Amino acid sequence: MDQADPPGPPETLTLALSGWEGPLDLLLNLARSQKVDLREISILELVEQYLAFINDARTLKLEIAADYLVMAAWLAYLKSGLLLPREEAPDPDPEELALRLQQRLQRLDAMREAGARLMARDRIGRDVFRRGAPEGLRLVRTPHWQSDLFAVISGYGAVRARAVPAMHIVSRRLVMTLEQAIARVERIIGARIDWLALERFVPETRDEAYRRSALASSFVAALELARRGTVSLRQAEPFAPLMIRRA
Amino acid sequence: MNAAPDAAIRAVEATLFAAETPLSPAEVAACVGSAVDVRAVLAALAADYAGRGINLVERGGRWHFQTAPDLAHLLRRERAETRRLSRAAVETLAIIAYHEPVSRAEVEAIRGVQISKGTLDVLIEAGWVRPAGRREAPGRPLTYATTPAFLTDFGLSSRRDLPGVDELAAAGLLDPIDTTPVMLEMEKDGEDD
Amino acid sequence: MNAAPDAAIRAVEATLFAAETPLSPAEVAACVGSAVDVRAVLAALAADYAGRGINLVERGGRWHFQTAPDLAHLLRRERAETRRLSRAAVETLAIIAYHEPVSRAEVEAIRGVQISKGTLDVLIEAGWVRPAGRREAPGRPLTYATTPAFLTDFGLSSRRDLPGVDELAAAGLLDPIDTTPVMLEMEKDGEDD
Repeated sequence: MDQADPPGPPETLTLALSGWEGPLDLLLNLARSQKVDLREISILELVEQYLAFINDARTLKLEIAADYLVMAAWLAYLKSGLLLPREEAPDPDPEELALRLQQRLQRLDAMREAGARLMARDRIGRDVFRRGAPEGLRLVRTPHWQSDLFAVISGYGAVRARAVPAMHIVSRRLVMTLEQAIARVERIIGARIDWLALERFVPETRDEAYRRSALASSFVAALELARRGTVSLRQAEPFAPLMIRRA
Repeated sequence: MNAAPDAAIRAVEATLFAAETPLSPAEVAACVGSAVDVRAVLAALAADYAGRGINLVERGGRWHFQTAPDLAHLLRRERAETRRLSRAAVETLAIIAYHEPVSRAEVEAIRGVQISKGTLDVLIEAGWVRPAGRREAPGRPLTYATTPAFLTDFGLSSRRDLPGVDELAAAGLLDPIDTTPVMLEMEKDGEDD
Repeated sequence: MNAAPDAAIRAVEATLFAAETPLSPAEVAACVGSAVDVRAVLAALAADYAGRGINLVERGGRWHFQTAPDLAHLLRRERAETRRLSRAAVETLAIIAYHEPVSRAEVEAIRGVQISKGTLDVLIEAGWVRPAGRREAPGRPLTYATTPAFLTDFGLSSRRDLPGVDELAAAGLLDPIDTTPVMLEMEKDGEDD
């Protein structure tokens, strides 16, 4: 059974309904009892059968799962709609609903039948058998190794190089120290009274690394001299040129 | 069969006989060489074996030898009966096979009950059903479809071979599935019971 | 084979086909029924399949189908695959070429790392390295040397053509360019596969 039975006291008689896999299953079985093609069943008669079945179950004080009751209510509603004169019928059209119910029953029936026919086919492992001990097909990959002389020579070089103790040499880089920068800023500022941009304190050089070092050191030097009260700093806005003047 | 099969027939025969899984013509060709007209040889071999205790069959584009169905009674005896599928599993398998790709909600709409967790698992574990991508629809539901092993195990050359599939399609019973529950159309009227 | 094998032949054929092990005539009879003259049918079946891609054979009183022996090459196909030597293999080859004959322990001492068993196997399989006798030293270690095929394949007329250490240095091949930490180069077996 797919559907979990509703919880209830163990003695409660749910037996009468437990044979059905939900209301649709019950409806399909009732429809089959009409002994006509499902396309020609009388939906009204089916509704009557279903409601009678549920009523019987109730008089026997059987516990009935909620979805069966919901279906009963819906079928009662459908029945009343079907019995109304056409012009008074509510929306959605009860005839349409009845047709859809009939199609659902047909489809469930068709799939049940199809399942049974599938299971009845000659199945591998049950009715027909594959070879019990196949030899199997194997693909054996035989490697064809490739290398070249350069790989061997440079490989040997790499081995030997690993064996040689490595000596690390730190290359000397031209920098402007903070002391040099302070002295330079003080010297340049000493003779001026106007505002000078920070860049003006950096010596002209083609060495970009040295220029950046000098710029950084001159900036820190300007901060240091400002702290000592030797210079004043001014900047109009973030990222604007930093201006320096003797204090 | 013919008294002296030619080299191509012998090669294809041995290859399919030794294979552990059904083989496509391309896979056979990879073994026997591209000089062989594999499809013609397969047809000739199938004819050779028709009526024998072993048959050569095509399932979903792949070929394998198997015992003749009418001899099942001889062979079944010593083997454990294959696990019986629950009714729910059988119906679910049928719904997937006839409607694939199909979402769980659609299976439930047809059956009128929820699928318990184990039902799809059993079918996937058996190798008959596989997840087949998500549908581009609200909620992007995962869909399911059958596998090549389903065709092989149930002796179907293709899904067109499904019993009664043409009649069902003609009757509109394989049309897209409406997953709106019937009850929702009732609105509030009938609920005071 | 005959066009229409009789029921007994079909039954025995299917039974042997589906069996997971070779069957004795008695075991076959247990499947197909005692009314069948199993030995006669087995002989007839064996004759049916003689010359086909599948043969029915008897081994030690038990019968089974097998693919014809002359078609074994179809079932076990070989495909050559070009593969480059791993760095470990190249270095090992280089050390052997420069220092031959050289033992495995000496190769490891020079490389500074152990070499996996697979590495030497690959070089021997490639035909570039051969065992070159045991050294008369404690433990009598096996030594390795290069083969004539190594010279041919690498375009050398003799080992003297290999550049010396000085020349390597001049070419910049001894510069410590290798930044990979040597310790990380733990070899696994099968690295060269």
